Amino acid sequence: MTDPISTTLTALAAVMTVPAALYGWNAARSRLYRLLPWLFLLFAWQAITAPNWLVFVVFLELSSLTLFFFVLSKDRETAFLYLYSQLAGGACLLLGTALAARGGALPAVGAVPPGLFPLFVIGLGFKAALPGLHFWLPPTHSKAPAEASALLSGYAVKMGVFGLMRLVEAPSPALMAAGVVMAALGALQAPLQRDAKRLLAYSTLSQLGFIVASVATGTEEGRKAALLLIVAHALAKGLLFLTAGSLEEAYDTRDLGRLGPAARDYPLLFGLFLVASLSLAGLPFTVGGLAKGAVKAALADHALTQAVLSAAGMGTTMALAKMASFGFLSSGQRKGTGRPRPLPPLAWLSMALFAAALVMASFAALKTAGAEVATKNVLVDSLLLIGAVILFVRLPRIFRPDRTTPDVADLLAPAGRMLTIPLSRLRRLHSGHLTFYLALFFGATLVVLYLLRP
Amino acid sequence: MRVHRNLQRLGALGLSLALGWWLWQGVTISPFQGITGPAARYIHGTARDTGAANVVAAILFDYRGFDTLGEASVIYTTVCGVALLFAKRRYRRSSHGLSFIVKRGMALLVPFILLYASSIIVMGHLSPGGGFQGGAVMATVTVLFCVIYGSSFEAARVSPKVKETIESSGALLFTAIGLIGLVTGGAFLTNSAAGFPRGMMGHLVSGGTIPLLNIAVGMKVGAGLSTLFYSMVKILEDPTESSPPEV
Amino acid sequence: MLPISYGTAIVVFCIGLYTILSKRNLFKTVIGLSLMEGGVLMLITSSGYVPGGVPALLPFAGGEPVNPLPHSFTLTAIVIGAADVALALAFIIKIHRRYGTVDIDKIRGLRG
Amino acid sequence: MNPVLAIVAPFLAAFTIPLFFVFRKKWVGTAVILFGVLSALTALFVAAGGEAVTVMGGWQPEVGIALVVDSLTTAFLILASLGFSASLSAAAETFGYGPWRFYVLFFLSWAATNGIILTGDLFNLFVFFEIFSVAAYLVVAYPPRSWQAIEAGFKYLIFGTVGALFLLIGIAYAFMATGQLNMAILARVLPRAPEATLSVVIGCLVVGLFIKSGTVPGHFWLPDAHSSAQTPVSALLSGVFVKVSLYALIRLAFLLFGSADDRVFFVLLLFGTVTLCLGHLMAFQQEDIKRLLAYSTVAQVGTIVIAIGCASSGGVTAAVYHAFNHMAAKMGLFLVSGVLAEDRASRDIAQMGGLFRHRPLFVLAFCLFAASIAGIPPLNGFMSKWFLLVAAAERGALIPAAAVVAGTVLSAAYYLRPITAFFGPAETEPPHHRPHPVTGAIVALLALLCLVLALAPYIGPLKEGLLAVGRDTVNGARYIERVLR
Amino acid sequence: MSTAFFTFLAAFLVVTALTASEAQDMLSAVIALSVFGVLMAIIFVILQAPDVALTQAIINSGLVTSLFLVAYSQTQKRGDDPDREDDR
Repeated sequence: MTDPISTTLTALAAVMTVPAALYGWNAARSRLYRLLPWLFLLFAWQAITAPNWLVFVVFLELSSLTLFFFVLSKDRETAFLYLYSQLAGGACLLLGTALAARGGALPAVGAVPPGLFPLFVIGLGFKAALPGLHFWLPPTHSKAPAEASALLSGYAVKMGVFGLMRLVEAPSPALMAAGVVMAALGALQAPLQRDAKRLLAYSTLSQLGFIVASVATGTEEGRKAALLLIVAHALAKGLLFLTAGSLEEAYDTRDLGRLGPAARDYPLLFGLFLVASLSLAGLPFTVGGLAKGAVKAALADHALTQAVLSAAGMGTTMALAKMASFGFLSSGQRKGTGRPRPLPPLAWLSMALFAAALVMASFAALKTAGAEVATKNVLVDSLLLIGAVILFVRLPRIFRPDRTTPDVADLLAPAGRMLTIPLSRLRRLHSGHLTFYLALFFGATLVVLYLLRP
Repeated sequence: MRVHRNLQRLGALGLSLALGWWLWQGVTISPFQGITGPAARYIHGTARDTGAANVVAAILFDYRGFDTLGEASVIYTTVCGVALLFAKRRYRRSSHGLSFIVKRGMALLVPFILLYASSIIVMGHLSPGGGFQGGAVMATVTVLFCVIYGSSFEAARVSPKVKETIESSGALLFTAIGLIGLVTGGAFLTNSAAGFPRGMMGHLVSGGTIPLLNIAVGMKVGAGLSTLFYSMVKILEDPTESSPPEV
Repeated sequence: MLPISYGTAIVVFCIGLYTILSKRNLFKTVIGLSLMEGGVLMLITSSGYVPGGVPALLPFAGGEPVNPLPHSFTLTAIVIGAADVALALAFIIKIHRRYGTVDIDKIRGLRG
Repeated sequence: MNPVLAIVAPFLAAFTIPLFFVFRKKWVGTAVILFGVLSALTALFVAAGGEAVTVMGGWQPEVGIALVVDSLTTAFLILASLGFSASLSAAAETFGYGPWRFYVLFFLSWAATNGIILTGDLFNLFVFFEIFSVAAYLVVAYPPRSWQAIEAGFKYLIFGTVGALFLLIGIAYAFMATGQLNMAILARVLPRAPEATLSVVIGCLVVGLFIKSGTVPGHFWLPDAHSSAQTPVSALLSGVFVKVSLYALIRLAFLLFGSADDRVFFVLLLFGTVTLCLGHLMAFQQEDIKRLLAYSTVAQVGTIVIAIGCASSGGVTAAVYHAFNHMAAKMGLFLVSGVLAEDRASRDIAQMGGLFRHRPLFVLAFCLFAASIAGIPPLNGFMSKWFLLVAAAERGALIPAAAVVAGTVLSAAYYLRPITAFFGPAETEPPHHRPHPVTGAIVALLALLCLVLALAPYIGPLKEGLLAVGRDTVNGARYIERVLR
Repeated sequence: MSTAFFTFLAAFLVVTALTASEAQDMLSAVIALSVFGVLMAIIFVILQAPDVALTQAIINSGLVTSLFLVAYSQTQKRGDDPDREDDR
């Protein structure tokens, strides 16, 4: 099924995977590891161009599996958390597809009988990190290798949104609210993070909120705006993650508190970082700015949503400002790591590719949008931008990079402990007493006989 | 602990009564209007089809002979399994057995028991009896040997290898008879159609394959049950005499 | 005649079931099994009983023969029951050699 | 090829091995292998023979015992012969030919399995179930030295005997109400029986089969038996024995219960779901790798019972397809974990570190089988789960479908624990490294079977065969008409 | 056979079954089981099933009881156990 959305996403997949594969080329320990990005690309393509929901779910899960192996190479616990959440999402989608296929024919990737809409939304929610189901995103992004995080937040999450795009035909206020909550949540959490990649992860969450809100309008215009923002965010966030990865490689730490004057050591890296973050923050005339403008235009008749999204935009800018100041500009006390290690040429190449793609996307978006749309609310946007930066400078105490904020992920541990209580009782049920087993059996027999009574 | 025991007993009583009540509900007692289904065919057809006088033996060894093959194999499995469970060499101990009088008395009695057992087997198709009952009686002979003379004497008198051979060849005989039916074009275990003489009903040589199958099952069950008893009893007594061959 | 035999069969079955569920000695479990087996045997045989019938031996002198089919099932069921009980007893001997007891509550090596 | 030969061949094997032991002791080994090949070939020929009805003794179906071969029988005959030959070769390698009595029991259980699959008579089914169970108790308790095997065998025996009693009661009441025992005739006559008797017949048969197959009320023996038995035996138990009882459940459900009382399928769905949840949740907490696999078998039995409970041709197709997938994957898992546990001389998952460097191929096979059972997309487990979900959706059974899908996530979780241990660091070097050429070959063949099964929905004849099994089983009238012609 | 005699036999059978299940001492339980077998044989005769009676008499009250006694005497002995020391 080819239409503008899937062709754009297919192209985006290629554009994202090539630099990511290059970035991870020399770090890869085994040949298989080098194969993973291309495998991901293959599965992503199949998923995007899937004729029906079954093929979509199969390849969505396979792509999650390849990313699982990426994360597995770095950290086992987070990889399992990611795998279980993606399998749960896949499970809901599979169940929904089976129920939708009740008539006989496999349901095409599109609208679904109303009864199954919530099931599909939850299934896609795991993939697209809707609020409550986003617990896996921050840890996975921060522990994954740089190119995996780029692919993860750049593209994998977008496949879930692609599903939502196909699913949502009529405007759904619930999804709109979810989008808004995501944007607000991301914007609040991002500036308070200590770990650079976690900061970027939460900013992904807030940008996703933008996209979901614009998809939730259910209009063609909303979908087009969402598509533009997907492209903008994918390229910008990809580059940002690669830069953060390079920082981590150079200084062996992601903690903003201990990162030093990277701008002095790597002026070019700082330049790339600026390009990406300005586009992400929504500087007018960049693809990010245009995309955000389009989204706000699409949400014309939802004043409250527009306001919250603008505030969230400011939050993102503040977060990026924090990363810039503590990551690159601050004098920062680096604990004895000597001259930072030089970055491999391939890394520079891939980052340059990303930057080039970002710039080209900006020109393309400018050309298509035309002059008057581009300059419509330049004033408002730039004011917001500058205001955010001033706010960041005026309130240093809030943004000190020495504490992390609680999040949904912390609820998992107590929930896990609570779950083990009934499990251990179930295990005590199998106590080895033969008479007890037989008693249970005969009790169940009476239940069967009661069910079959005349 | 006491309360728990009583609670358990009460629960068990409740469960069994409920199950019993439900079984009693299912019983259908309809006034008798004649025997229906395959049984009517067996009653009227036995004389003509098989020539055997005992209808139950005709059912067991001809109409539903396949069940009996399965049936005898259950015993064969149990015997082989129990012998496997107690196959350890160090298990062989045998006692002296009982007093002299009992031993001498037993020596007189053995031929009559064997005669009685073989009569049950061979006359299976005429009067109540058959392979199972005859074989079981034959097994009692070896049980008595074990009890009265001690298991090592019993093993020396009837070596386990011989019992093993009898049992397996009995089983093979049964299957061979069945295959004969298959070879001569009919189905497995065909009786008269495969050319076995039906003979005159009531005479010893009548009923086609039924007596042969009886003998096969008799061998199988007789040798089987005695091996079963021998392997379970041989770890009973105290070690005095030399150890008989290992099974 | 028939209701009494069916009734006894079911009562004996229930006694066997009660024994299995409430007793702690392995032998009592096997005895319970044997009782349940006996109950079922009686059930099958009495399902073929014809009031005033004659044993199923061919020259039916008396008259109406009894249904011989259940007799063949009962015969098979008796031998199967005997095979099961024999095997259970063999297992009990082996278990006793290992655990030194026949109390079913102490034989809980495999759990969880 | 006359279907009865599929039963007689293993019987002949079982009866002649003792004679070989007594007279030609050194030929026992070759005899076992030859008989194994003979039995497998006979079963496959009978399966290839296609639809056939033969009555023992040449009588009419109502009088004698009928053996019926239809597509469902063919499928399970193939499954049984594959499972038994794999297990026989693994056993020949691990035990050698010393314990010849084990092989006698092995062939008896093979004959009984073929008997259950082929028979068309209810009492004959009970007799073969009895041989099958007695052989199973003894095969589980095989090394009389190890107390776990003895205790597991004893508990399996008590449960199995209670199950056999329930089957016998069901058959007695069916006979009491109708006087018939041939399944085809019973299927036509039983619905006219009085209501109370009908509920006893169906209730007892269903509960008896629940024990034999290991569904929830009667599953307590399964984890002990499958984990305490020797490796080839536990592979046989999980791969074939469980499936045979499920075959009987399918045959009786669609022939006798379907027409008589539709609530049976609700019971099957209910207990299938409970079994599935219990199996997965218990497997989640296991430390011993074989007990983990055993509880995973309980969960898969629940999945198949749910498939049967969907009461549609799609449901039966899913059940048969899942039975094949589970046989191929679970036998592989048991064989591999047996070899790995023997290397590590312990079955505790925590101590199975670093086995990937030690036996890379076996560990990779373990991952493939685990992924297949858990239902990771490209593999066969996912395919059969999809068939099952469609069937469940068809019937509107939401909760069972949700349970099956949730089971995927949970099984992925508990299968990852041993896998991560294998790939993890090893504190000490594994003590043994006995070569296992034959087991390795079997594991490779099973992996190949898994991949072929994964492609089954795309291979014409295989897909057509599976759908035919579903169609033929569900329409009982065709079975009755063919038997009584 | 008059039903009165049959009811008496049935009652006696139930009493024997109860003793077999409730007896404290194992020997008396086994003997009760053997008596149960004999009574069953008699009832089978009353139900016009001679074959079954013969089998029941020989197997259930004969061999099974002897196996019970063998197993019972095994479990009384506390002798040294060749099995115990070498199981894993």
